[in-house]
Amino acid sequence: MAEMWISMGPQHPMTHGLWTLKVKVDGETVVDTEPDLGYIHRGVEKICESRDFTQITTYCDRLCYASANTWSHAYIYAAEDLLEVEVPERAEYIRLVAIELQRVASHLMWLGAYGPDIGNLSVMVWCLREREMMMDLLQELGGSRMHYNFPRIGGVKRDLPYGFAQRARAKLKLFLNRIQEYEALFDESTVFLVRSQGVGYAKPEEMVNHGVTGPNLRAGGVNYDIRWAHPYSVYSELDWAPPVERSSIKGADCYDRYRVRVEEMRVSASLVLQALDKMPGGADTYHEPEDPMILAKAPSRAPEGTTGAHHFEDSRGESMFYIAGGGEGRGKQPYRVSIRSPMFITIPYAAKCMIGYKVADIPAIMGSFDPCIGETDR
Amino acid sequence: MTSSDWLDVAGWSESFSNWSMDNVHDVLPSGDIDMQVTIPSTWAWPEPITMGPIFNMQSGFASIQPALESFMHATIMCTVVFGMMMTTMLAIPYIERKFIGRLMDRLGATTTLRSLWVGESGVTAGEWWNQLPFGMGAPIGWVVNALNSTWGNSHELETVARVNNRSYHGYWFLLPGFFQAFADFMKFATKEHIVPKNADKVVFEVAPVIILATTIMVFAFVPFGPHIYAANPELSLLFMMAIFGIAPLGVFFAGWASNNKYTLIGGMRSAAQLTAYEIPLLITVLGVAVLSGSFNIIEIVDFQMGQDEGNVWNIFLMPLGALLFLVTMIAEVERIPFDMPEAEAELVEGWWTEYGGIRWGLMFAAEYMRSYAACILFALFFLGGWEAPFQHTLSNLPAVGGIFSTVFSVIPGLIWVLLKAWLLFAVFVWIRASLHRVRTDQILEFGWRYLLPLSMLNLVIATILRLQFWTGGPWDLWVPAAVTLVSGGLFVILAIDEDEEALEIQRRPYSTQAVVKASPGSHRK
Amino acid sequence: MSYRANTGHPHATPNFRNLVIRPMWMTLKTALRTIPFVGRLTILKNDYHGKPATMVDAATKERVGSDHPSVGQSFAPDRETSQVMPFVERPVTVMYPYERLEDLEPWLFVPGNYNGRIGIIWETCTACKLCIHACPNDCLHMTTEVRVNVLELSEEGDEWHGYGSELEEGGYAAREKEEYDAIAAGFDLINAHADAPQQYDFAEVIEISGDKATVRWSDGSGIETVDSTSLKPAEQDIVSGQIDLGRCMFCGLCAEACPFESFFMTNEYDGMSGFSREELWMDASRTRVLPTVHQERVDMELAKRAEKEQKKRDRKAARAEA
Amino acid sequence: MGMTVSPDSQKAAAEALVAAASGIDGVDAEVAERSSGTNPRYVVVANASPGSWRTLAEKLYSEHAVDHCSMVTGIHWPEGDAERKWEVVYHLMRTGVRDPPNENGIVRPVIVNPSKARGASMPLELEIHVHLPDSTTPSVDSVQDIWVGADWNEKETWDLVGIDFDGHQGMRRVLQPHETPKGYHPLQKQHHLRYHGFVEMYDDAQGFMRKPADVGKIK
Repeated sequence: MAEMWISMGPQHPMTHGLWTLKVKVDGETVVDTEPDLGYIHRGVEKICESRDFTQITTYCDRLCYASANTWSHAYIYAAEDLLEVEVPERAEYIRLVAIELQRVASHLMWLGAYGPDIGNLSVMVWCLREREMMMDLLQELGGSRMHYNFPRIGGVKRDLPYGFAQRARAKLKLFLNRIQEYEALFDESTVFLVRSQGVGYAKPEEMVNHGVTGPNLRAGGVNYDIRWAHPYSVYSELDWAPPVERSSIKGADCYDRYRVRVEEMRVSASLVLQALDKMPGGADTYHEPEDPMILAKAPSRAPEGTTGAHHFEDSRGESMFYIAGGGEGRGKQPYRVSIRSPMFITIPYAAKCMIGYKVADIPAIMGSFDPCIGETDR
Repeated sequence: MTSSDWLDVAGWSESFSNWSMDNVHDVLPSGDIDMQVTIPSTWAWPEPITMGPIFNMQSGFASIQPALESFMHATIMCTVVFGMMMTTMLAIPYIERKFIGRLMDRLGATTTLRSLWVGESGVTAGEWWNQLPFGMGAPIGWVVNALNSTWGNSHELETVARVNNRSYHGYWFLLPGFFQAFADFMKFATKEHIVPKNADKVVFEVAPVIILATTIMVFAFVPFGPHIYAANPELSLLFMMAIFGIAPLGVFFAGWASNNKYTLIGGMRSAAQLTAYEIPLLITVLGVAVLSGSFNIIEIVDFQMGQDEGNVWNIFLMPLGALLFLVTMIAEVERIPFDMPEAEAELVEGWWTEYGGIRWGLMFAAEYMRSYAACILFALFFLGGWEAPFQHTLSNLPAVGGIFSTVFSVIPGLIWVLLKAWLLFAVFVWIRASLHRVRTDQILEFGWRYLLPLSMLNLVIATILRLQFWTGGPWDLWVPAAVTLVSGGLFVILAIDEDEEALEIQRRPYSTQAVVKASPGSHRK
Repeated sequence: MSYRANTGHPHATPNFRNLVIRPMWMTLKTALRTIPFVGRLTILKNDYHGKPATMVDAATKERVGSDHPSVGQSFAPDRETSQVMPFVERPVTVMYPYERLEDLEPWLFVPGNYNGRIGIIWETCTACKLCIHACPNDCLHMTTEVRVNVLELSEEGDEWHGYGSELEEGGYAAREKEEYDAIAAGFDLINAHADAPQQYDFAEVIEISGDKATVRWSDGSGIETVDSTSLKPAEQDIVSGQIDLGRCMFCGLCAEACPFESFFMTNEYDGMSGFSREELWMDASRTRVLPTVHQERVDMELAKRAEKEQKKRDRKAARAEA
Repeated sequence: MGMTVSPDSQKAAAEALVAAASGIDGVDAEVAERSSGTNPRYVVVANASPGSWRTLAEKLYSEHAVDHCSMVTGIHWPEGDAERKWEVVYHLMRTGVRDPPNENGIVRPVIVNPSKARGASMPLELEIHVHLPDSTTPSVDSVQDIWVGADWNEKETWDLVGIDFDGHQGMRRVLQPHETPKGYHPLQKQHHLRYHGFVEMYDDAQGFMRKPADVGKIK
């Protein structure tokens, strides 16, 4: 068979979003790949240069639409670093609850999409059924189902509603039971194991050099996690450890990346349960939205020359915001907002990892890296 | 004496066509009709020339009457079998939709705990029976509460199912959604037919014809009941398997002709997979023929029924063969887990992508027909065709036997064949809901490396059973019992219990193919 | 289902042993659980369905007591059909425009804090334009006008005299035009081609000293010092407000920015569609929220204004005596 | 317990790195104390001259195990003083990630406890500013071969901000359509967002009123 270029995308079931993967195929084996991104480049960095600091949060929700909370919180930490704001303890706990619930929802969305990538359709429906529960909880906090606009500079928009802790505990316990049902369909199905083990190898040192971080890196047997190595928020007060998968000698393959994310869902669920118990002021008390317990006073202007940067553990890797202050409106707007998208750097590496495998492995490998194109194109 | 029941469609059609042909024969004028013309001799030709026949309409007709009768009989039987197949096939998509809806728990999210809020605002789902006029619904309410308290969960704050009565879609016995497949087909028939620009036009049109024709011809040899078959040649099994194997050719044509890279890959995958699984399938079917001693499907079923002394179904004699037949048939009809040619994830629709309208609809129907044929064949080969389960033992029971035998004689064999086939299709759907898609090279490797030797082994077992342990009449009881127990035990040992020390080491094997390690720029070297 | 953490799943070796059967058994259990009475068998329960859900920690439990609705809850089993008529299947689909999910299943209500269509109480809006500046996508548009409050026109003996506001620096002032009465008397509004004669000249008050006030006339005729008795206080009022729902992303920043409790995010999710972008421009009538909907917060706001007015009046009275 | 990185050992590690980095001429580094939620964190902030940037990068990678390039940001300062018109900010990280050892065929995961990390193994964040004088084609040395992760970030920075990277193979537009005109880099300050503050009520901004181009043509 002569080698031929197949273009997979931009609308393609494998791409989980809008991008093209040009694949050079010799028969069934992949010989060369070339990703082509930028289809939904909305120019968020340019828009942010003419918006106030609180308004930018709404755009950061829409960066990666599968995990909106993690992205708006990443921006807020960088903005608080810029404006030097001290966040009250209770607000940090509420933020942790929101971030970890969002991480569980994002991983469930990934697991639901990874099933049909390899052929099993019932997992999609099961995972989305659980994600509904997480979205109910996040809707109580943020007001809508996908984009919450929940964090504010110096704290959070509103306190936990009445009965939130009870419902959260019940739903998370049910979810922790439900994971075993997914594992029966994935871990205990020879077909899945044969399709995912030994496919898409990646060594940790090579991954770090290529800028790949997050669950994809931890699948290689290294416990590097921004919440662990550079602790922020109240992660250091809770009892948890980043899940690490024991990969095969040749490096992390699709199965390890799947295992790490399933473990991470369990860790995040337990983090939320601990945070609800340890919440200063108790999870069942309620404070008015502007209460100093949940929102600190924050300056709205950043003078010329001030900068703020913060690394953040997003559900797909290390996301980061770098903000240079001193834009128009005498500093009310930033001069430059730079966004590090983990998937913008991981997708080219995943495309390289596919070389040598079969056409049928492309969705398996690309799906295991959990691409989210909203954040990739910004 | 071959098995038979009152639904003797073949006999009726035979007698009807004889009766009608005889009537035609009697209606025809019986006298000779002289159409001779004689031209008197003239100078040009000495003797007078006589031309034209003297014929008798009746005797002429009598000579061709048997051919006409068999032709009429064959047409009637073909239409009856095809019509029966198409109507009973409507149940197949219905089973798929309803069963997979529950397997995938897709019927509405009542599992989330949002229903926790039930009771807080004092709202409970309405008791629909209270809507009935004049309080007629009250007794239903009592029954509900009684049954619910015995079998149901406790009353207070019961998690609520959606009980408000909105079943204007019809109760289950009205089979809401049964004719959805029919409506879909009509929709396909009205859709536009698009031929890709520089597709291979002729092959593009021929491919669906090949697939559909061969699939329908398979049903010519599949008997639905002792007397319901379109054709019953001596070697019907051989014919049927031969025709069943032609479809991959059409699939490959379709893949090639659509001038689309994805369909090309899909077509090649399908060709490879179907050829790889044709051989184990044929050997397994050969095993069945060997065990039942004949290549005629009706005789195979009769052998299992044992000419009214009662005999054991082949599944108890050849469980390995049944499992192999199931796996190879799933691969033949390209359902998950052997779904590669039509893999959504990377090939979108595989070799179907460029077809639209009635051609796509027909090929989709052909795929369901092939699955339906596979289920019926499994029922005929292994589950004793049109014999009710335990028919012989039940009808010979001392006291109750009479009732059973009358009941079995009332129910035509066709019903049992259909029930078994639908049950088999439910197993197909169950497998579809729980397994992933195996990669093409792994399918081929699994086919050549595991299925082929296993089907050989199955053939060996069948021949040994047939030669050594078969004593002319029905099997003596210990043979099927021994075979089933041995294979059941093997299945439990092989497939159910844990292999502790393998789990201990947790050593994970590498994939079977040698892989060039992907490093940046390695492909450019 | 014990497994050693971080060392992969106990059954992760891809051999035929026990790995093809488990997923099929799990999906079959999910299906069997949905059959009404068969579904209650314990082997199908996966050791957590139907078990009581311990959702509250000890402290909350004794505080809440045993009759709280959340106490008796149990994990909902998978999809469960009706009770007695086992196969009465209620169709799952909700025929949206004709049936609503929140009517059919009252427990799936749309929560109160849902960011649906915006709702504005136009009566208490003071045209301060804070919501316009707060909106990231500039969806809110408002046209305002400087007017003299009707309370200023009351003479001495009237019932409502004395409730008008005072001239303030930085506020607006209005001076009656002399020839207004003559022109207005002869002006036929319906047939005239010119717009109606203006009654006042408006100006921004720069500073007030004693009874002199320096004002800048807004018709561009420059700054002038006039004695403040001839000036009446004026205020900026809203004429019309629109929101371009084609651009709105329902983030809720405008509702938070409004200091006067007249901007809310209702939880209505429908009725915001149109066939062109012009139809998505919703004016006051489609974004109205009646004050009675948020009666207590509107009363709170009006009480705050009245109290501020009272404080101003006491200060003036105190200044008058001193 | 979650890991608390001991602030003073992090500060010590940062100072050691700063001392080493300032050794190169044209580089002045210092430790900045930043807060993140509840824990203080010490970041190495350095200003490198365009000439010295490449040597600093190689030194950091080889000697100080700075193995991860997190982000490359390009900023355009049109009103800045003469030699600071363009700026490239590199965010690097020392992650201390090593391939897990292989004991007779089974991999033993590397579990690092950051609160016990000391000196060279302490995870650190670096922020390196490289200021460029005004020129129509500002350029910095590329670090594509040191940290491959910076490859697509450099492509994006050139694509959006217009700062070129000498020695970068396969420089192409990644986020913008391939047919974007040469020299058009949207994040430069002379390009303004048309809509914000631009009081243009409705002149058919989305073009819904305009007729499609092929109206009237026979399809």
